[in-house]
Amino acid sequence: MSGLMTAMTAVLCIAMLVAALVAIRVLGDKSLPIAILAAGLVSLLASVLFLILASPDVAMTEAAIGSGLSTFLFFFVLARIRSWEKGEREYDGEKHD
Amino acid sequence: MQRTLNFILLFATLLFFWVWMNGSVAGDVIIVGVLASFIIALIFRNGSSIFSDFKPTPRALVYSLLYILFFLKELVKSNLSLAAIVLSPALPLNPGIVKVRTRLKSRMGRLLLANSISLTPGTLTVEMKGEWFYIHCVTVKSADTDAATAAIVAGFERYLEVMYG
Amino acid sequence: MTGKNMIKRLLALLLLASIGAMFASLLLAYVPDTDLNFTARYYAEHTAADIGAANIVTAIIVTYRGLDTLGEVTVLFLASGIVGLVLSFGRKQNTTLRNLVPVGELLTTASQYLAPIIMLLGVYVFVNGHLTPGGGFQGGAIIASGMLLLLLSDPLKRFSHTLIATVESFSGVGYIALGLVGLVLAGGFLDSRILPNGVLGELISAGAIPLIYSLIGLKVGAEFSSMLTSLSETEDL
Amino acid sequence: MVYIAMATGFLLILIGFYGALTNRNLLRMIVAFSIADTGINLVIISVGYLPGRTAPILDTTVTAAAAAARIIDPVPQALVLTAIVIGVGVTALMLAYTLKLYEKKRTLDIAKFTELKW
Amino acid sequence: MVELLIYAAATLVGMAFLLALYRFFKGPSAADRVVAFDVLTIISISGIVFIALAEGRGIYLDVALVYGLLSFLGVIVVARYLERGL
Amino acid sequence: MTDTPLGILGGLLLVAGATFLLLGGLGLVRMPDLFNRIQAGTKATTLGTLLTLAGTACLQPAWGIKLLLIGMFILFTNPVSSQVLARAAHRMGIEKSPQTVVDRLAEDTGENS
Repeated sequence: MSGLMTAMTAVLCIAMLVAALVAIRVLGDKSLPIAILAAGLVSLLASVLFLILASPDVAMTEAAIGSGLSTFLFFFVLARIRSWEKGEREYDGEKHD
Repeated sequence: MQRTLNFILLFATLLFFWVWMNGSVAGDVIIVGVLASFIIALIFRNGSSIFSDFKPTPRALVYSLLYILFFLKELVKSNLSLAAIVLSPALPLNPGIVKVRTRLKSRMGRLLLANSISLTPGTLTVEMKGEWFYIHCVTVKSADTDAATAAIVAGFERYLEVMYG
Repeated sequence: MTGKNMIKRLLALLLLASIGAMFASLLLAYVPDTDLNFTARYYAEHTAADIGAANIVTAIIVTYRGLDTLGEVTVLFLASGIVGLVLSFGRKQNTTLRNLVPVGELLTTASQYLAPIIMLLGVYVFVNGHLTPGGGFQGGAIIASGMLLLLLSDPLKRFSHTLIATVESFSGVGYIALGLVGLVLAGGFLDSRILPNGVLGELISAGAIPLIYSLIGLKVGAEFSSMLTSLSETEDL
Repeated sequence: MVYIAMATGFLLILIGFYGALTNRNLLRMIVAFSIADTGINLVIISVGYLPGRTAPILDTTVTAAAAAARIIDPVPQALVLTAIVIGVGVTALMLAYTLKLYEKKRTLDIAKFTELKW
Repeated sequence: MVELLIYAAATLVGMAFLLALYRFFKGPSAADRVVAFDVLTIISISGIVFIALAEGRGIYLDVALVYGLLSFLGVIVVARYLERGL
Repeated sequence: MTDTPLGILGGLLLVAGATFLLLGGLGLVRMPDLFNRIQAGTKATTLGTLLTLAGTACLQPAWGIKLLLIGMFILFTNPVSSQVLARAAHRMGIEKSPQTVVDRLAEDTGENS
């Protein structure tokens, strides 16, 4: 069944690269929440890829951490910054260039 | 008294899940499970278990079995109808958010009702306010509250009312 | 401004191109091994008999390279401590609490039912670390995720700092103490063979590995939780 | 399969570096760093992979006697496992500093932080 | 026969994955991308089960367990952020 | 993985589940607005995943217990996330498709009608 695995790897890799490119705004949307979401997607898909590469321990670590914790850390900081900016204009993440 | 009962129920639920996760009832598994469940139940002593509101009558047990069957039937049926919509080239949609009424009071019953409505495609719980549920439908048959209640809620509520009240 | 930006971007691309060429040469010259190397072969052949753990990665983390893991846990401890310290500097005194959009009923109810089960899954993962994939680090992260669910269902919730600190220090002290016991009774610091190895594949086996990994799990969980709480408390007082 | 995964890992590292070098928003730089982090982990894991073998966990399908012929290299996995956890700690640290910097300067633009320039 | 069916199923899952990825890439709003993210994680659970099946190792299912119980957290975090509840 | 009747049944269930996953993906792309996308996307994929799990349980009966647990977790967590997302979207005032006939929630709360 290694053909199946190779095809799966290819699909996952394409998805990860697309998500990473969205995250650093080479292509796609320019807002910061989307970038963080895309980075979370990269790490969730990386966990499936780790499983294909026969390392379930690493896959489980990445799934447990990438799914909630790291996304939450980013969004919490973003939310704090947004609430401090209350009264100014809506935070769009890209004020300065 | 109520708190002790709550604690015991939560402990039993956790132990049940522990055995299910491990898939074995060997002695060491049970010992570790009792310890872990006890500590977690102690931390969450204000929390509640899935079975806290369950009415332990024989009728409720029969009805929960019937409920699962009914739910699975609805799940497959509505998935097929949604598939027909997605596959048809014209996308025959008629979306809208309708308001329905529920008689359920217990938290678990309401959670199960909202989840069941959300899981059957074509309907999606958007907001719960007291006895009113706001449901998004892909095809609105009738915007009237009573008619929508009869169409969406009544089927599940019949079973849930006996189980959780 | 734009010209300067342009030059910067060009320089960045140049740098990346050189790194990329390096990577490409690495990739083209790479040939996968056909057999295990010396160290891996040793681990593969001796773990089951020496340590009694079915999961070889766990055996490496807890016993063979136990001292490294102690370092990792220390780094994590320092990171969480510094996060708390940095965020507590010059905290504003009289900011009003944010008026947040209230949480829906469904999420509160569901988190109440789900959080204990998530915690139980975390315990399952680190207790079974020597048999199935997973272990202390994963279990700790899952326990912290349970905390995160509680925090999401009530953003202004405050966890008991003393509980988190107590769990953290007790598990840390216990971890070191087990290591010292290993130094006295068995081959060296953090040697898991202070308890009998038992039968391969049973829950209570592999010496002290389940115990050590549970302590690591509790410690990691407490550290992540304290990170979460110190981030979520940046604006009150 | 190993080659695809490894190439993706290298590309992710490059993408992450590119994002960290060209963006001036601090949060976006941290996002880019975490992507590069994932890429590095992917490369290390794919170095440890041996074609046609399976995970280093013994059970009924992989017995202890046959382990040396059936399993892949467990050492990179042990390394990456801790690296991921430490990575989250580092990310949290960077985010805490970012929050503090924002509180002082009310901006996330890296070009506005000029105190340490000479 | 069974192998053939597994291959067919895996192909269909891959196509579903690519469709959801298209929606993630396309947007248009942030919430649309979150929906696509949710769908991608659910499809990934099927993917994990397929991997376990192909390798014939039941212990891989533990990863699916963690994935299934935790992947909804990410969606909830983003949704709460978007509705200004964080 | 042999051609026993149970194995064939498992394979067919796998294909059925994958078909539902594909339908979910298709709905995600084709539907006109966010709420309909949530409906098509997360619901059809839930049934698809459940059928995949059932098919796997037929192919490897020893995994049945754990697969059942995974299925239950999915059934419990999935609607929660989609409901929270739908609620957030409604509060944000996401544009609804012009075919929408009625919106009682916006009428009742008086926002973004």
